[in-house]
Amino acid sequence: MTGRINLKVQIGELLLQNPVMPASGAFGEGMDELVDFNQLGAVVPKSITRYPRGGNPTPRICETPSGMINSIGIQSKGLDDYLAHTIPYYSRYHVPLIPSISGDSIEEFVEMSRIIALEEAVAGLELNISCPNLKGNGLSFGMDEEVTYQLISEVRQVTTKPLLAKLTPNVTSIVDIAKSAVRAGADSLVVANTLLAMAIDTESWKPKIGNLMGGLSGPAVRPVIVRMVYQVAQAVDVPIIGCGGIMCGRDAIEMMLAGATAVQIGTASFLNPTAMLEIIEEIKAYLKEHQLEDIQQLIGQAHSQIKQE
Amino acid sequence: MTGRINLKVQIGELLLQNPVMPASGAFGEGMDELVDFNQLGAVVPKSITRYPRGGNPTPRICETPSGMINSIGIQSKGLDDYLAHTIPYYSRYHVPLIPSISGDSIEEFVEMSRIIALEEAVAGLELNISCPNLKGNGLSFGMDEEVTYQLISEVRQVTTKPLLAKLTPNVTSIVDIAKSAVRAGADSLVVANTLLAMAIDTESWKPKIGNLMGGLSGPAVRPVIVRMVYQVAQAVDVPIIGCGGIMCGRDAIEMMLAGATAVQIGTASFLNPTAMLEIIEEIKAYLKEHQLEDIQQLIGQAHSQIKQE
Amino acid sequence: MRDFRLKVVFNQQVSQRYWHLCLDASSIQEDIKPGQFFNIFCSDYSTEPFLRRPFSLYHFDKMHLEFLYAIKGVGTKALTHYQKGDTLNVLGPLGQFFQLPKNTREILLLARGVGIATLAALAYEAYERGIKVVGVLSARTNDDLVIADTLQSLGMVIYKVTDENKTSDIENVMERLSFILKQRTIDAVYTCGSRRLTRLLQRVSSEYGIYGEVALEENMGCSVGVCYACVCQIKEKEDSQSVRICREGPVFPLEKVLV
Amino acid sequence: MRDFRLKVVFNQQVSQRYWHLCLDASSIQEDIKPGQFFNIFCSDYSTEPFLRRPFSLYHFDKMHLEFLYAIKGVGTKALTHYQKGDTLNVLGPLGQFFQLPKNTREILLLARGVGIATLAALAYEAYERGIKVVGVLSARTNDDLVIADTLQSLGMVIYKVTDENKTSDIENVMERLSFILKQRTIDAVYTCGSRRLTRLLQRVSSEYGIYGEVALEENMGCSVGVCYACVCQIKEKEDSQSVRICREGPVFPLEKVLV
Ligand SMILES: Cc1cc2nc3c(=O)[nH]c(=O)nc-3n(C[C@H](O)[C@H](O)[C@H](O)COP(=O)(O)OP(=O)(O)OC[C@H]3O[C@@H](n4cnc5c(N)ncnc54)[C@H](O)[C@@H]3O)c2cc1C
Ligand SMILES: Cc1cc2nc3c(=O)[nH]c(=O)nc-3n(C[C@H](O)[C@H](O)[C@H](O)COP(=O)(O)OP(=O)(O)OC[C@H]3O[C@@H](n4cnc5c(N)ncnc54)[C@H](O)[C@@H]3O)c2cc1C
Ligand SMILES: Cc1cc2nc3c(=O)[nH]c(=O)nc-3n(C[C@H](O)[C@H](O)[C@H](O)COP(=O)(O)O)c2cc1C
Ligand SMILES: Cc1cc2nc3c(=O)[nH]c(=O)nc-3n(C[C@H](O)[C@H](O)[C@H](O)COP(=O)(O)O)c2cc1C
Ligand code: FES
Ligand code: FES
Repeated sequence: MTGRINLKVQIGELLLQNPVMPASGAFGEGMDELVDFNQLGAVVPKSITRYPRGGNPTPRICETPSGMINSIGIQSKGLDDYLAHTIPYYSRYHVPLIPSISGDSIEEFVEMSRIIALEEAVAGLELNISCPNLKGNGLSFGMDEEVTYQLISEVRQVTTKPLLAKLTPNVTSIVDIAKSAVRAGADSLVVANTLLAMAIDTESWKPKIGNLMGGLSGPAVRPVIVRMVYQVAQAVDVPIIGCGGIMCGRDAIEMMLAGATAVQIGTASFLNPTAMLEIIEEIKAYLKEHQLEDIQQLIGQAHSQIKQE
Repeated sequence: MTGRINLKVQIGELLLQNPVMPASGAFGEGMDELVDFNQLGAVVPKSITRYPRGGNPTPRICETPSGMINSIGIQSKGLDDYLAHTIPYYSRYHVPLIPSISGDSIEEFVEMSRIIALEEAVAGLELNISCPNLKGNGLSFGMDEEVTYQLISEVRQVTTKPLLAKLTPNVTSIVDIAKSAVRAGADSLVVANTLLAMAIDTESWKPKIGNLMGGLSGPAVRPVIVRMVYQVAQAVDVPIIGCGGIMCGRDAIEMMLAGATAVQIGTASFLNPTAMLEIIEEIKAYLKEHQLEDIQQLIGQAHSQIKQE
Repeated sequence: MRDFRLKVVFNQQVSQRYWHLCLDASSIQEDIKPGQFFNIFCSDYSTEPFLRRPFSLYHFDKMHLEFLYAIKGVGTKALTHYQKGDTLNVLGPLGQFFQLPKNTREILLLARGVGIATLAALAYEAYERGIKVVGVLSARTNDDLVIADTLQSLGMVIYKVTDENKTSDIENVMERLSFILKQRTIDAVYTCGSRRLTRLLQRVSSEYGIYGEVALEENMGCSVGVCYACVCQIKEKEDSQSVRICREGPVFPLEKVLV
Repeated sequence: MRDFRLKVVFNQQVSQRYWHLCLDASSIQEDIKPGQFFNIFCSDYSTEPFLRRPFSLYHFDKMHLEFLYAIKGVGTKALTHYQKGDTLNVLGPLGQFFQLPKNTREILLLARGVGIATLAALAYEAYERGIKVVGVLSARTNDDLVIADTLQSLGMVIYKVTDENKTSDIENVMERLSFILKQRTIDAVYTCGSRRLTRLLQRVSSEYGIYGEVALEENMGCSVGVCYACVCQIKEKEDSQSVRICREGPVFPLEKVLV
């Protein structure tokens, strides 16, 4: 053993210096005072919509046991502002920039993807086909195999840059959706967005979220997401990015053992703004402690453990 | 205000003295030293299978943030033993006995329902069409509208006793399944069983559950279940029994505000064996504090709060 | 702004609902201003809360950060468990601070409940800069007005109104404000802690043509401007615009907020 | 069996990994026997663990319940935070206890790790009833064998084997057992804490035709026999049967368990 530990992972044609990146919506410019973005595996800004959008009524978040519900409604300044400000801002950093795209229709997804992918600073695109807030009663594109297929294959036509499809966990079979996304040309799958949830205040009798329902994130959901990563890893050959409830290095490692090649960190950054950097350090320390040279040695190992028996 | 508080609720033709009953699998004879079963709204023993069954490999449970995963595999002594011992045991108590039935096929559901419903001591039947443990990769009858419809309508043929369909939350649209169950003749819906989940030990690299995956329960899942109760309450007219993560009186009230007529308590009894009795007292105290005479005044109130705005 | 790990100097109950927390701030180099806040992680010792909780500074100097907080729910309850010598993770200083316009000689503070803590920081700064302070402090009970006497003892003119004395209704507060504004030359007005009082002060300040500011509250996720949980609406010409309380706020020009 | 709320008399570290917890049991009327356990809620003061944790009694009398526990993970770590005067929810006494066959005059205990705590309760009972005790106690380090000396001081014959001394391997333990069984008239054997040692003792006890018992462990949910989380396999004639460790166990006839 040379003592050098390799944290590099490959997502499509992207080589990341380490597997840790932010989850869209829980990261942005305001964090640059706290986190050196150049230490991250990649940067994923908040999802962008075609046109400016005000977002949902407040309260937009509330907490739940070991988790939180959010329904922000993708407040955004629209694509023009994104091209004028957000992309140039992130171009300063030398880690891959992966914009997250949230369209109201397949056409909007295609249009935005085409325009954003043209930007040199953009390394890949995350397609947020899973946001449970956009349409009535929590529906999303990613709930339907066919729609998922159509959306991703149309976006595939307009760019050769890596496409990451962010799936919704609010489905009967995430494996079917995952297969559909890969067939349509997704280079990687983010598993997954938030679980549709609700909390009611027992004093006011009103929902705790202005928009009634929202997405549950945080450690409460990790066991559901680990299960999905495990299932999807058995079914597809593209790299999976595990996302949901990762709070520390051990949680990231659990996700990778289940089959994730990289991880995204959301809620953890609210509790601890330097969580991402600490997770990178904890992964390193774990590898050292277990005398592993390469993070690749972890990916999907829970599967081999089972086959061996 | 008379000072008398009414806790009675109606589930189909069953009048319950209060809305609190155990969730199947987290209740049984061993608790009689701790809990006076006659204080409960109803009793729901562990799901019964047609033939004796050994259950799954250990470890069968593990804990997760604000929750636990179980994969017991419905260990059961089979129907004959159930008729010979379990039903007579519960007949001693004068609260409605609701056996939970878990078949391997529609035919088994029908056969068991017919036989068990003949027992005079049986007040109603809970159909566990949602257990994620029985079939490969966590599938269950309740994941398919058509299968749900067929199963319940066939059981409906063999008994007039109240049928409670216990739905699975692991679906894209619980509303579609709920409607299907009601169309098929279910008198009430239990919303819901556990979320399919997994946890991996970062030392051994093995799943923490012998059977790989299992069902997530406890407060972590409550926001997901509250959302489902709310959605189902908007879509169907039969009483809903809320089940998932209720730990205290306030949690039960949240579930009722979302639209549940009664609640089932599972995991809470593991942390506090007298949780059910305390929840009944806490509901009473809440009603008193809020100067409400009748628990009916709570059911579904989150819906009216929204309409008013 | 950083996530500091600060030692508790003391954390004591000062009235039935209020606690006073003092942290050792000797490690903080940053400039701190009244109206700014810290987002505090209060769950080292208990199962809840899950998220951090935001608290404005009530008082501070080079060596100490002081907070005055009211017990509301799980978060503030958890905070009471910290004792001298314990450490707390506090992220800050965050947000925009109160502005004292040039040549200000006298200001009016209108505060309700925990809003009193937020405005107290401004009162102390004004006091140090020789600016006179008049305060109308509103709360449920007299017991909730613990710091009123402290401010009074510094020579500030403090009017207390409470629900228990039935003096906190809008009409009565309106009367006091009119009285003060007629009697004195108030250069700026500040408010925090109540929508009703904010709307009232908006009317009064525009009527009298006085500069005003308000500090707002909203549930927070990140507290550093990335999650858009904490927004409110601000008038921009004809239109209204959604801004972040943690970043563009919590202090806003009084006439601009839509409450 | 009930869920008692008991005061902590003391809770102290006795070696690097082991702690000794003593609770005021004056409110308990129930009969308690060695081998039984309590399911303890250790999360009043921390975010974890979610479930209770089972611990056998190490020692008890009318006034006290004593537990000896090793720090493993979140649950046992949380337990160390309880201090004199705090209260703990303990559900019990639970499960089946050890049987001392009639006319037993000398017993052999074979324990590993935390299993030593479980067998210690039996050692004390045997001691009080004038039954001689020979113990082979195995652990990682000598430091983990804290109670070996206590038992020795009562006149019991104790053999210590440890990983650090390389004396805990099966061959060496086997040799000790053979030696003991040849030299003495052991009427019954008991084991706890290791699958390997259980299998070894099964072989030895059947070879010598001595009655034996074993106390098993498994993750528990309810601890009162309703959830079927804690099962193990027991030989029944030709067949094997699944039984609950919390109800039919944790003590089982040695020759019956499939480990
Ligand atoms: C900028 C700012 C400065 C503040 N300064 C003070 C202060 O100096 N002193 C003081 O006593 N209080 C202050 N507050 C209010 C304080 O943050 C809340 O009282 C506290 O968060 C309540 O938490 P809880 O867990 O005790 O109550 P909970 O029962 O959890 O909640 C009670 C109420 O607090 C609100 N709340 C819950 N979570 C949050 C959150 N993450 N962010 C904001 N509000 C939330 C909810 O609307 C809820 O109705 C300030 C709030 C803000 C936004
Ligand atoms: C009947 C019985 C008697 C016991 N007596 C003692 C004793 O006297 N002294 C002592 O130190 N230990 C005793 N144990 C073991 C003790 O229960 C575990 O060491 C403890 O639960 C570990 O909890 P943890 O959170 O510290 O560790 P974790 O890190 O949570 O788990 C460590 C290991 O403990 C096991 N474990 C986790 N949860 C449970 C659970 N709910 N029930 C059982 N095991 C679990 C897991 O297999 C895991 O590998 C006994 C166990 C049983 C079943
Ligand atoms: C406040 C908030 C805002 C979010 N906004 C977005 C978003 O704009 N686009 C998106 O794809 N996911 C969004 N998410 C989901 C996260 O990216 C992530 O999938 C989810 O929070 C689960 O990860 P976590 O448990 O680590 O937070 C948001 C999450 C939170 C908490
Ligand atoms: C250990 C365990 C065993 C269970 N067994 C069954 C079962 O046999 N049949 C069933 O319908 N549900 C079973 N469940 C699910 C519960 O009935 C309930 O739906 C679920 O635990 C959610 O409620 P809770 O969060 O209050 O525990 C089981 C749950 C647990 C924790
Ligand atoms: S709290 Fe996240 S933007 Fe203000
Ligand atoms: S722990 Fe529930 S049956 Fe033993």
